[in-house]
Amino acid sequence: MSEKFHNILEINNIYASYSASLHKLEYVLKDLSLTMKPGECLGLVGKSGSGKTTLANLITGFIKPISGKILFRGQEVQDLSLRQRIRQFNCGIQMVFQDPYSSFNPKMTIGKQLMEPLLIRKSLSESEIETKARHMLEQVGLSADYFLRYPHQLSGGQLQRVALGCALIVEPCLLIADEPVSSLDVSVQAQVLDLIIDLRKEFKFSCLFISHDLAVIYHLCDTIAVLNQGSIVEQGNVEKVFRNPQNLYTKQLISDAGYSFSK
Amino acid sequence: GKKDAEKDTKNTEQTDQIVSEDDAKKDDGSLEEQAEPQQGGSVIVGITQELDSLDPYLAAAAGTKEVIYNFFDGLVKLMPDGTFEPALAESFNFSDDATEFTFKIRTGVKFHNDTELTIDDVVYSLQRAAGMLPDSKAALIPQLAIIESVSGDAEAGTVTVKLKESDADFITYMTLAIIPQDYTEQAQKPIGTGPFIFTEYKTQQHLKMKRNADYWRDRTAYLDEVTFMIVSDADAAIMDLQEGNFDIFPYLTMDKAELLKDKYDFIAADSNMVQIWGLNNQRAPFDDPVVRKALNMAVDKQMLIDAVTFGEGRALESGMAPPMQDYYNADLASQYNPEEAKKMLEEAGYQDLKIEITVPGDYVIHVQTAEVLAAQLEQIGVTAEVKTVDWGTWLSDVYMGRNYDSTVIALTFDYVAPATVLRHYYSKSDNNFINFVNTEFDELYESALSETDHAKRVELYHQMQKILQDDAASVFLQNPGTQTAVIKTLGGYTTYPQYVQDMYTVYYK
Amino acid sequence: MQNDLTKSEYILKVEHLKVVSAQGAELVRDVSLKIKPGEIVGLVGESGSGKSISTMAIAGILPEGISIAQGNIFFKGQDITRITAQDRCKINGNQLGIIYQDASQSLNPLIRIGKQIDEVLKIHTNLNPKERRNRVYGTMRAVNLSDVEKLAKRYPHELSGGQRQRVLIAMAIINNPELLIADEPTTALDVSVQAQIIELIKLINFSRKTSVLYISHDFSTVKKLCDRVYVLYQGIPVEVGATTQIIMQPQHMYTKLLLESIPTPEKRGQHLMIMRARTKDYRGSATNCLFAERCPKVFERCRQELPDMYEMCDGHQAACFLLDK
Amino acid sequence: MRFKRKDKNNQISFAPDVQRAYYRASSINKGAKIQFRIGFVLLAIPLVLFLINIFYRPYDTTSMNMSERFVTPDSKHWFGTDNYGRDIFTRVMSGLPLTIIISIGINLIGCSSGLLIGALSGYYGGTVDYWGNRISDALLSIPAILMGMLFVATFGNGIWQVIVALGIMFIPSYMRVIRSGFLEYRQRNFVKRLQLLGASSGRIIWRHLFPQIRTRLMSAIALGFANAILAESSLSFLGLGVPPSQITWGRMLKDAQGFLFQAPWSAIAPGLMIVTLVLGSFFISNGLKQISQQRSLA
Amino acid sequence: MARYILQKAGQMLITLLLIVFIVFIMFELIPGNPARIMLGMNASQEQITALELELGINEPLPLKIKNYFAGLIQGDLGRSIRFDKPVGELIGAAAPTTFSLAIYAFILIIVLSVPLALLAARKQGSFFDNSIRFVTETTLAIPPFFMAIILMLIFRTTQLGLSSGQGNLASPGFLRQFLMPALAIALSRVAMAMEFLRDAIIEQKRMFYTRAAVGKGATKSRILFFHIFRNSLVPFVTVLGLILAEVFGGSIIIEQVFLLPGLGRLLVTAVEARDFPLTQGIIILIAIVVIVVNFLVDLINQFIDPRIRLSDVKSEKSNLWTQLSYKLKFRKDIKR
Ligand SMILES: Nc1ncnc2c1ncn2[C@@H]1O[C@H](COP(=O)(O)OP(=O)(O)OP(=O)(O)O)[C@@H](O)[C@H]1O
Ligand SMILES: Nc1ncnc2c1ncn2[C@@H]1O[C@H](COP(=O)(O)OP(=O)(O)OP(=O)(O)O)[C@@H](O)[C@H]1O
Ligand SMILES: [Mg+2]
Ligand SMILES: [Mg+2]
Repeated sequence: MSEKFHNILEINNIYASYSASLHKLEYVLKDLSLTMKPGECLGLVGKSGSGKTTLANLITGFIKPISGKILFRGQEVQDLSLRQRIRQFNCGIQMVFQDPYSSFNPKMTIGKQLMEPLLIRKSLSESEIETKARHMLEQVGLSADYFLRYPHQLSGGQLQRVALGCALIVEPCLLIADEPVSSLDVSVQAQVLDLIIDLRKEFKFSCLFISHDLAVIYHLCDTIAVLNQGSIVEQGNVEKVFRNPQNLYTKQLISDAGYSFSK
Repeated sequence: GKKDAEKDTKNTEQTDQIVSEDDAKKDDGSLEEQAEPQQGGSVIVGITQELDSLDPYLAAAAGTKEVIYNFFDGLVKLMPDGTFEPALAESFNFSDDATEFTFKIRTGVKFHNDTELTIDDVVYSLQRAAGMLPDSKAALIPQLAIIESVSGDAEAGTVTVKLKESDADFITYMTLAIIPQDYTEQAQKPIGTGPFIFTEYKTQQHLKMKRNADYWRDRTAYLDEVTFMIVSDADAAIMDLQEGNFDIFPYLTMDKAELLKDKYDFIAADSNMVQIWGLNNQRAPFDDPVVRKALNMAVDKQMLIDAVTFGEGRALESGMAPPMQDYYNADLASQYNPEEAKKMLEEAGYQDLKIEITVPGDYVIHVQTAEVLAAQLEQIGVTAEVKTVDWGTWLSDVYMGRNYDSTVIALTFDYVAPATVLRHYYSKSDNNFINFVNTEFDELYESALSETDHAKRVELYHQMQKILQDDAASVFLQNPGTQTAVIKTLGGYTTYPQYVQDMYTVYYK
Repeated sequence: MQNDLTKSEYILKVEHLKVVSAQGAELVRDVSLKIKPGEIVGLVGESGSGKSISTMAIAGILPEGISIAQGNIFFKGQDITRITAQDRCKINGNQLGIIYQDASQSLNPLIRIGKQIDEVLKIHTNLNPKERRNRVYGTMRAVNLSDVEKLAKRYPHELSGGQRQRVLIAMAIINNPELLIADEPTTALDVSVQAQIIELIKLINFSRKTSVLYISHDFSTVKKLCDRVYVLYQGIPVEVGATTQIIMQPQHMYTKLLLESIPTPEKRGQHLMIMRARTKDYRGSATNCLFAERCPKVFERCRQELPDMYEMCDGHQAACFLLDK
Repeated sequence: MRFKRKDKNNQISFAPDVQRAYYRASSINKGAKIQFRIGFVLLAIPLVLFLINIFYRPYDTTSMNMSERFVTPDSKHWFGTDNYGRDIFTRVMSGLPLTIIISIGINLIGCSSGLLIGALSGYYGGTVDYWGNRISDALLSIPAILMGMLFVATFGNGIWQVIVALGIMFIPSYMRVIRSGFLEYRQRNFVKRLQLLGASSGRIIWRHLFPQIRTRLMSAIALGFANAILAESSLSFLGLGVPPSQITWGRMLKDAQGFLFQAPWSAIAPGLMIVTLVLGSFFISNGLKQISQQRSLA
Repeated sequence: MARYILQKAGQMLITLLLIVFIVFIMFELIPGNPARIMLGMNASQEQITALELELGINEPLPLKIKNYFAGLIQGDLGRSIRFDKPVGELIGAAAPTTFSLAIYAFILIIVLSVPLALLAARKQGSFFDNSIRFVTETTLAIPPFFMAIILMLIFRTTQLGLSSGQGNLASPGFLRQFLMPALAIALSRVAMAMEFLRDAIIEQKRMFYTRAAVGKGATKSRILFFHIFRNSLVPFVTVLGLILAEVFGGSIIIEQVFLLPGLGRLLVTAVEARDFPLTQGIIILIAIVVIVVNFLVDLINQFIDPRIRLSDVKSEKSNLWTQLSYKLKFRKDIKR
């Protein structure tokens, strides 16, 4: 990776809205700025409806901002369509969603779906792709007999692991995880978190981790960004922010979660 | 050969029988007529066509004409036996070369709007129909296009019509409705001098008329009110017929008579139809007279009549229909001989002949005829594919475009003029849709038009019919008889050689 | 009422409850639990362990094809497993209030929420409309909903998740029930709302002396709220005890591992998981320790017998052969 | 079916969350099976008749026999004879293939065009969807008779004219089924995931979205098959059906209408055949519908 | 709301334009000359030319379309060729019959299907459920015209009794007179309506909030009427709307069989006569009915289910125009 850019992702003064009518334009995101260094894991917290998913969609290109700039690897991408971004960055951004069940084609085996990303790009032969996919399945901690199973035969945690595999098989430089563990129960959540820690060591991707669970963020992330009413109110090193929150809203959030760093 | 002869005699016998049966019925009718006609009452008549314009000159559909007939009188009136009697004209006479006709107009006749019939009205009517009014674009009644001038003489009470060329049939056209001058609402509320007065018309539902109490003849109509109910077809109305809800229902087939004979009398009438299997004379293989002849011999007309019209039809051997009285050439013999037909085709080198019969699907009788024909042709090794098209398409593709193999259709005539039937075979005619070309026929046709002597005309027409048979212009099938159901309490229903529903003569017994 | 209470010491006593589906799968295998008046009892267990099904069995609203195969449920001394629909109507909503797991699915989307809360009063009391309205508003305020007049006229989809959950709570407590069952009332809500709802349940328990059965898969909230906890694994309680006992000294291997998989500040960046992942969902009847396949300390006996509850000290019990010394 | 994944020792090998759907589904499944069974039995009746007809045909279907017209049903003519003395039983037996060919043709056209329009408007939404909907609205407002007449009048009446005309009329309903399915699934996260991976729209539509609606579509096709038979008979009633030389049940029924009082049996045989075939398809469609419902729960 | 109506009106206009063009093109393609059809076989070429001139049917297509729209804007649907009457008048005469019949049949459908659906949904898969469904599906499987004829035969209804009546809701004895045709229309559709309602009720029964209502202590009947029934109405109303639009368009076959002077029969006559203005007029009316009924269904559904938003704003999102205007609007916002 040639480091021509300082930040892998840089978002400057972004505005975004869903409403079609000009007369009552409601901004979901207002004047939002955010930076992310290569290799960093950024935790994004915020209340439900504060615009976390919207931000993720902006970065991936599913929706376009009304104004503002998004720089990915030093290049402006806010005006590029999804297709153009893919052409330019070659699947540079991948995403893992909250609901593991809707993230998979229910009529296709897990193996096929793991192979699909590589099949789309047609760079390898089919047998090579299959070995790669099987290897990836192993890496996410599932035995080979899951290769031929259908999504409904897997539990949520297992599916979420496959989803990680699907995203990482194309070797993205940025992974966006939109509440990947929120729908899982504690023990399964622990499995997925462990997996992410392992995979990050191996693949060295940057990660935007969205969650409303501060404990998870604290466990996993290097830096944290707090989203409130459409803009980032605080961003910084996780430890620092948790120990010494500057923003009132952040303080409230941390005390609600019951974090007390008396040390 | 022998078999044929037998069959032949059978056929003629049968026709005779039918004729005699008819006579018997007519006798019955006259017997019943002695039963005292009652004044008053109302009847419901079923008709199977939507009406179009009610203006007698603009009305195009036959179904409309037969209804509005009751509102109007012509200068002459067609009688059941095909002769003409003076009506609004007290008398008429014409020049020997049949180019000038003079009518003496009856006085004291009133239109439904209480104005009196004048010479001007008659002149106006004729001029309007002939397209001679200043604002008219063409003759509304095409047969009248030959009128050169119409002049009225108020003093003498006469109207004189001059023709561009002689036309012996001209008098038949003078059944033309006479309408009041400058009345503009004829299309909505027709006004004439007829025995019935228009009262109400609702599209898709009914047309109602009431008795004209001021009628000029010695008696008014018997019935007080007549309603013509519009139904989509006889099959759909069968339930009502069984319940006796209609008093009169024309154009039924014989099989229905079986079902309804408890409640209805059935009055048979010759229809003014010549059903033919028209062969496109310019298309292979029908351009070969041998093929046409063979096909003529292959068709068992009696079986066809049995199957389609339930025996109520007369097999034809040429293009004229029996109701044309003298003009009909009854001497032509049947040619049915399938073995011979098969042989002829084989000898001429036609093997596995495949032909197409295009029929208007709206007319069940033609479709069924085509089906029966196809079945009969199968026996002489000809495969016929029946193709149905809708009426509008048939008219433009088959009739006008002449783009077809063969078709089954009935040629009808609005006037009892033999020329209107045989016109279809005159090579210069627009209506020669079978593309028949025979110079001899053309000559005969032209001379018959100007011939005023009845006997000579009859002879000419007989010759023409012979040519049609000999040359196998097409396959002439039948003159289908139609049945009119008349409820048993009614009497006096009269049939004419023309499509009309004359309510003037109908009465309650 | 007083009579009923004196008759039995427990407001709710479930004995050997077994719930099966039409196909014969055992969804709840052998659940026994007791709740004293005024007590808050927690029921913890992973997803699919049969928490919600047990609740439905208590309320008599099991879905089609699922039925109680065995066991009794005593509500204030009365066995309510086989009572008529009419008797059931008298208990539900009146003496027994339930907060359902999924608030968005538990409210009729076509009825204004005011009306839905009001319905409980309409069924069980004969107050006049005005009194009812006042009480509805009062209860809504009691659950910390603001601007209640306006809110009452809204439809469920017009509320936020937190508001919906509170509406459900209002619905459950409006008739001052003696027992409140709260089935994971805080999952799917964000942290700040979660904290508020926990406070609210505490308050209700405190002010109205309502017993609470609090169901969750998350120890962090249970810790704050409950007096006693039952840990459920695959339809069988594996450990019971006072909350502090269980959190401080978990005895069953499952409880231990479960507690360890919660991310805490101390474990930042380290692996959480020692417990093997569950691969199969076994729904036949239990003949051995169901946790055996995942237990790091499994030994022969675990695979052959079903362990009983072993009591350690007052009320702290666990079903593990390791305790059978 | 798919959901039989319960082995002997009662092990079900999938996750608890999904199990819920399974239990719900398996109770419906029983109903679906019954529906299929009835459906196939009903469909088998005309089919068996047709098979018999291939090997044994008691009478000729076309040759006419005036002496035996309107024979009431007896041991010689099981369903009697028609107005030309043709054996109705024989004709009914041989009427099956054309009836089915027409029905299949109609659905082929309706389904393939509906699939194209529906898939595009469901997947792309927006302007494409807007125009897709306008076209289907317009088609819905145009009566089938006009369409039938257009084709029959322009090209004469034949089998393919009927097929094309009715096929066009069948487009909107297919379009709706497919569009709603695509609308539902294109919002799923897996589509988003594929888009992020750079999958082409064609690939997503065909390889990923289409399989999702396959059962639903099959149910619609079974229903469409039944409706096409009915539509063909209605068109025949209006005189726009197949030509008289071709035997379909709709045509036979129409022909029998004229003799309903003399020979009611001539209508009963083709009528019954239509009802059996259509009812059979209905049942199969219902069965498929249930399966697709239970799938969508999973 | 106003916005929604405007949007719907726009859609309607576009659909109408599309339909008018389709019909124009169809009439260009269909062979058949209205003048010849009216005058019949015996007419001469001159006569036909004269009539064509009179009717103005030989004009080139663009001119025809132009004239038609010019008339349409003034609310003039033209003059029927076949009947020689203004199209508006003809439609005005035929529509009441069709509409009254449609409403009658519609009421029958509701009256029959609601109780049946409730009974069938009581226990899914029960004998009663299955037999009701079998019977209704059988009615659906019978070709409509055959069904009409069978009904006529069974009840020995005659058509004259029908068509002699004034044929609309206002006339006395309408209910008795029109029972058979209305039933013939209704029967095949009862199955459809019932099936939808039944499925919806069964689905609602499975919903968790229904069980939650039991948890409140509500009685069975209360749950059925207060919770289940209302919630199942949306699909039912939608299918009823479809049915209503369909029968409002005139049931050609039923009108043909029962000889009713309605739009369907008028349409058949019009098409057979290649009566272009009349056909166009009827189809425009049918289209308007379809669209208006759709609109009503949306409105009612929104009333029943507040979650349904009238204007589906989201689908317009990708519209380029909105994208552009965002930017414009945004500039303004910034400056403020
Ligand atoms: N497709 C959409 N159309 C219109 N509004 C939307 C759409 N998606 C989201 N919104 C609105 O935008 C706002 C932000 O939504 P978003 O999904 O980004 O929140 P979030 O932080 O991801 O919430 P959660 O934690 O619940 O996932 C919300 O108010 C939501 O109602
Ligand atoms: N309607 C149902 N039909 C059949 N089985 C069901 C149904 N609902 C739940 N189950 C099964 O019953 C078991 C227990 O489910 P239950 O809902 O009680 O779990 P839970 O402990 O509440 O889980 P969660 O934490 O996810 O709410 C699961 O295996 C589940 O698959
Ligand atoms: Mg989100
Ligand atoms: Mg639960």
